[in-house]
Amino acid sequence: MAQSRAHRKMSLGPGFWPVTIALTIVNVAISYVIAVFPFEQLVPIVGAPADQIDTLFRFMSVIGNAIFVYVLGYLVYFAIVWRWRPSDGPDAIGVQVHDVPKLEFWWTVVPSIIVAIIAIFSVRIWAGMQNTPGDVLTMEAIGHQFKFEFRYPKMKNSVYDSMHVPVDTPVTLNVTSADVLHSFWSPSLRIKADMVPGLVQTLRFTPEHIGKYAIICTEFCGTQHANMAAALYVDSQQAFGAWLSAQARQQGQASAPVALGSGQAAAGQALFGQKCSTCHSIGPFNQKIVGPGLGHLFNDPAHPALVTGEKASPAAISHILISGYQGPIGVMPNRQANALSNQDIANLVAYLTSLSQKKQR
Amino acid sequence: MAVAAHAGFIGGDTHDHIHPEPQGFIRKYVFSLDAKVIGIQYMVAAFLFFLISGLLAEVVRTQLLVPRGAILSNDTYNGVYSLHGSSMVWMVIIPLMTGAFGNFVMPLQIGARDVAFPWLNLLSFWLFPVSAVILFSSFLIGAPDAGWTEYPPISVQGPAGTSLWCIAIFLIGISSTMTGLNFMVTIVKMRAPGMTFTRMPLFVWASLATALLNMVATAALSAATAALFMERQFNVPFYDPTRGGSPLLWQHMFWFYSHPAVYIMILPGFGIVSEVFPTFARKPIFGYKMIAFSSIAIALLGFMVWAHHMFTSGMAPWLALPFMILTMVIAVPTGIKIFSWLATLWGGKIHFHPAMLFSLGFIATFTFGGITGVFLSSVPFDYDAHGTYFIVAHIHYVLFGGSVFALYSGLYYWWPKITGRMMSNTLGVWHFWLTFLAFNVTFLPMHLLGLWGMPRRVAQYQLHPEFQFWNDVASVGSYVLALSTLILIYNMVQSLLRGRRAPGNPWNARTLEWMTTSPPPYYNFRTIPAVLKNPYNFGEPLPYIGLDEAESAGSTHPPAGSSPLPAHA
Amino acid sequence: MEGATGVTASIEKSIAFVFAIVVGGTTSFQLAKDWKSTGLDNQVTKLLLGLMAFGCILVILAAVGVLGGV
Amino acid sequence: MAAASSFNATHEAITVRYNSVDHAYAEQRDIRLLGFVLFLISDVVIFSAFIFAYLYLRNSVPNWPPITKGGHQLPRFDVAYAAINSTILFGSGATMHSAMESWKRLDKPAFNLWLLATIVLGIAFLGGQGYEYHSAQVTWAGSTMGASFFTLTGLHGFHVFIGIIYLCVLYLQANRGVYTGSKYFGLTAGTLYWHFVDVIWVALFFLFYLW
Repeated sequence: MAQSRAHRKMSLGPGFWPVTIALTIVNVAISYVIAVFPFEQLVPIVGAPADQIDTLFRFMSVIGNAIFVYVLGYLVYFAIVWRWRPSDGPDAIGVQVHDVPKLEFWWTVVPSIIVAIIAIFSVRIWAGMQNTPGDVLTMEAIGHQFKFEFRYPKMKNSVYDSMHVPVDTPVTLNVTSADVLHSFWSPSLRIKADMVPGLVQTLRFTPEHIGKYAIICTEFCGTQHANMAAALYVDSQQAFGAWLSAQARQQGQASAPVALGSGQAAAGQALFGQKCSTCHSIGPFNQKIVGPGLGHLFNDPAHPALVTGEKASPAAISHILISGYQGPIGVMPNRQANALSNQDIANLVAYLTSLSQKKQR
Repeated sequence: MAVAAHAGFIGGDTHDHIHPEPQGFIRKYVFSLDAKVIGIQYMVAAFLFFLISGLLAEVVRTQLLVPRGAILSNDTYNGVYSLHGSSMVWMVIIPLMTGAFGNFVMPLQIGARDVAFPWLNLLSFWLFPVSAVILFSSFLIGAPDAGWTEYPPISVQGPAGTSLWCIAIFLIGISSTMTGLNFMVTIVKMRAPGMTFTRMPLFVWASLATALLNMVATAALSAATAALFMERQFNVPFYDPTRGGSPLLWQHMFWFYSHPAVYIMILPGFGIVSEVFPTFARKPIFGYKMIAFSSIAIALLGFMVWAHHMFTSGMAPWLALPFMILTMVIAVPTGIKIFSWLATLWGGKIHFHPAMLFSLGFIATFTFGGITGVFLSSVPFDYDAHGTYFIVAHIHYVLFGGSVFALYSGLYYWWPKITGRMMSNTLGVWHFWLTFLAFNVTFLPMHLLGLWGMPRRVAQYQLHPEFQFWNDVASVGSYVLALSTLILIYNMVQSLLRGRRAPGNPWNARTLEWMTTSPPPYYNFRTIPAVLKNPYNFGEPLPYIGLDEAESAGSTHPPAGSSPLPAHA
Repeated sequence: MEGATGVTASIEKSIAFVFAIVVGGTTSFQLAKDWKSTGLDNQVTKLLLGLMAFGCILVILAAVGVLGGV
Repeated sequence: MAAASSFNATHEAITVRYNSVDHAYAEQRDIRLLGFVLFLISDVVIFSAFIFAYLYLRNSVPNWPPITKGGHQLPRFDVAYAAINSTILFGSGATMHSAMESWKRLDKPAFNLWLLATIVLGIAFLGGQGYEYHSAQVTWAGSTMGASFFTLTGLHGFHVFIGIIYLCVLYLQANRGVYTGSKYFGLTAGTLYWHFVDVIWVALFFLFYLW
């Protein structure tokens, strides 16, 4: 008792109030910087609810920064001011204070209020995200190893690797997965949902700014997880309409038979470099990257038949390119996934055939 | 003194030790029953694994030097970071926190001769290197690649080593459960006479809270890994959605353990800091009861927040809210601790020993990590940051900036007690500053990278070459971090070889472990002392009676004009 | 396994009913006798005996068809 | 002086604590008992985790028993048979309790009889389980129902098996005079363990057969 009374009479220590004022000034300055920091220029935003999440982030950053600056500031200041000096003698002890109940009360209550405010703010934004009105465009995103598939209503076939949405239109995106866990994230949307096989999750957003944005898989999904990405295009209403009809035209064309004779080996080689070489080498069958090497399709003793068991022939190769492959060796996406037109397929077949012939000579 | 005459009666003598002192090398140092030896065994083994997993971390940082990935194939890289995470959590931090310091310090601090079940303790320890060897040997048959969380279904299809991962984690889980049980009984039943709960040192309080978590939560991990193993090896459907299972089931079971596990990894660290601060500030710990109470509060709340790791996973959306609010509530007891430590500094006579420096650094980095933790608990923000490098940054701020800094602090603090030798303070100070700076250089940029769009667990970022600069900064920081560890190793080696002999109580500390020789004798205390008061009242006589005079020589307080604290660096 | 039907099931249920009455009665009697005992082991034993008596009630309910009927 | 009076109080408490002749055994017994109860609690958590898995899997499909890919619904487990088997296990709990009471009354022959009865009933239960496994129409790897059923009842059966071995050891030890007077912690632990195994079955019986 006597001790604590004595302590009450003591000052808070040299420089306590100036330091407090200085820390407060630093805090205000940093808060201002946080408030005006153009974060949306580093990672551009698509539209709601990204703007609200940025506001929440700014708000929490201001509070978190204030707490951190005070804690760190007093830590350094106390450590300097109350350091032991040789003149104190080896047995010097500090002020023997055990408790200041009032202080402890306040530093329990004030943080409780602060987290309550953050919680209320978060819940409000969360509730707003649940109630976005209007399902003007409802579409699906499906995760595959290692591609994003997008399905639009009224469109027969899926689109791979790029997602187009019209500006100023509320989008309801149902996400799921065809194989393992993936996650649909666009840093510019500020929201994500795991793509879980057998489960559909819904993301709602309203794009407001025309442009191209990134879509990234953030849940580990296998060897090529790092390269699983897609592009999100926010188009003007007209451009979106044009894109839709172009898709419909392309899909109509895709159902026509492939004219194998029209293939150009040189064009096929360029295409192979873009689309195939991440998984296939042009070495012998056993020179695998993900799938087998394709350089000796017709004459490799390790490769008497295609992985499908058929004898290698231009028609059989084009069949694999069209339908994809799923079996003990692995998975190869189909033509939609690889965005291959009829001409592309013909070119690739011509190129692969020419490789084997070169080796034979 | 009359008190001394009672001593033999009060505590009994060395003959009432639980088991007789073993003879022979094997029984003394290999299959020892002595908690102190087991603690040192934990320390040596876990430090070795720390170096191995640290090396794996350097491999990760080297790979990410260039966008296409510098040295490894994607598959190898996935194995490397998975083993880095798994072994840092289960083979390094948890064994060091509970196994090493818990075993060495806790029985001494409560004035016991050993833990309650020495044989169980022996078994707990030997399961640990066995499981570590199993874990690391998974590299030979294809290391697990789905990270330390091993989410199915990818882990069900994963490389053969994933099954070894299941076995290793199952075994270390059993070991943790047994340690928790052992410590719980030890602390509840074996305190020295007079040591009421409110007279226990704060490290003991932290160990008690940790023991509760270890005992209850770890059992859930054992069940989850057993089920994953059965699914992989015997095709039993638990997690595979095509056969009626649920991937989310694993996430619930895994996080029901692994969230409390973060508190298993940090609560003993809180205890260490709470011991170091009073000793080197020469002040009682501020708000003893609140710190002790908040440890228990954190442990209990820790059971109720696991699903905050699953906001984006596909739970019923409204479920996120209670988990968010409970998670934020944990910030309050944690804040109480931080403010209490700050208040302990106020009015002190602070000695900048390396142990103190690491505790001060702990406050700085852990507060930062705690604040980003509150950010992440906010559901809308988590929708953005989940699964990115922001998470990587956060977890390293709390597990490296928190747990490992606390472990370093404890190492410098108890090293003389454990080895009987003093370490070089100068090297310790260098070690601290290099570690502290390099740590921040390594992990601070990761917050930015995460929000910018870099997901975690990527072997390449060739789609975003603009991430390269900050990745390179982080990698350079990590190399300096590795170098700083070499200073620590050199310091330990030179201390063991030619360090000054440590007195029983080199820091004039007041908890019981300093009231015996350094290193302590086999039986800890010749006579078990009786405890009269809370240990942290500097300026008062020591609150122990019945201590053996020879053992505690030089530690009665204050020894006028003798053994000053070590000079400043 | 598919439940036995008809007469077999009735006989099985009658046996279970009688057994459960006997065991449940014994357990309840033992519980009543130990009711005032103290100490950690006895407290735990009482809790477990109580739950076992509850198990017998479940069996009785199953035998008379209140629970477990399809 | 405050310190002196507090010392006297402490001193008295210590005197009481060490007054009993058998205090060392009593203390060891308390320590082991607490440890054993905590072990049972952590065992409860393991069962709870698997039960949680069962409830979760059950809750994630519209029908239970689940419908297989072929479109036919799996059969329910046989309640009547399991009810008899349950009473056998519960009965073994009652005999175990009687054995312990006989021991406390120093009635060695009754103790032996009750303990043997417990062992026989335990074996009978395991046999019944074995028959049920043998004639089961679901398989461990075939469905989530089979997975949770065989995992949980298998884990429980393993506990019963360990319990039977433990009881046999206790029988031998008790008749070799390992336990005397008030020093019979092994028997206390065995009883607690056996009751615990019975009570776990209450939960499993309800979850798999009655619900």
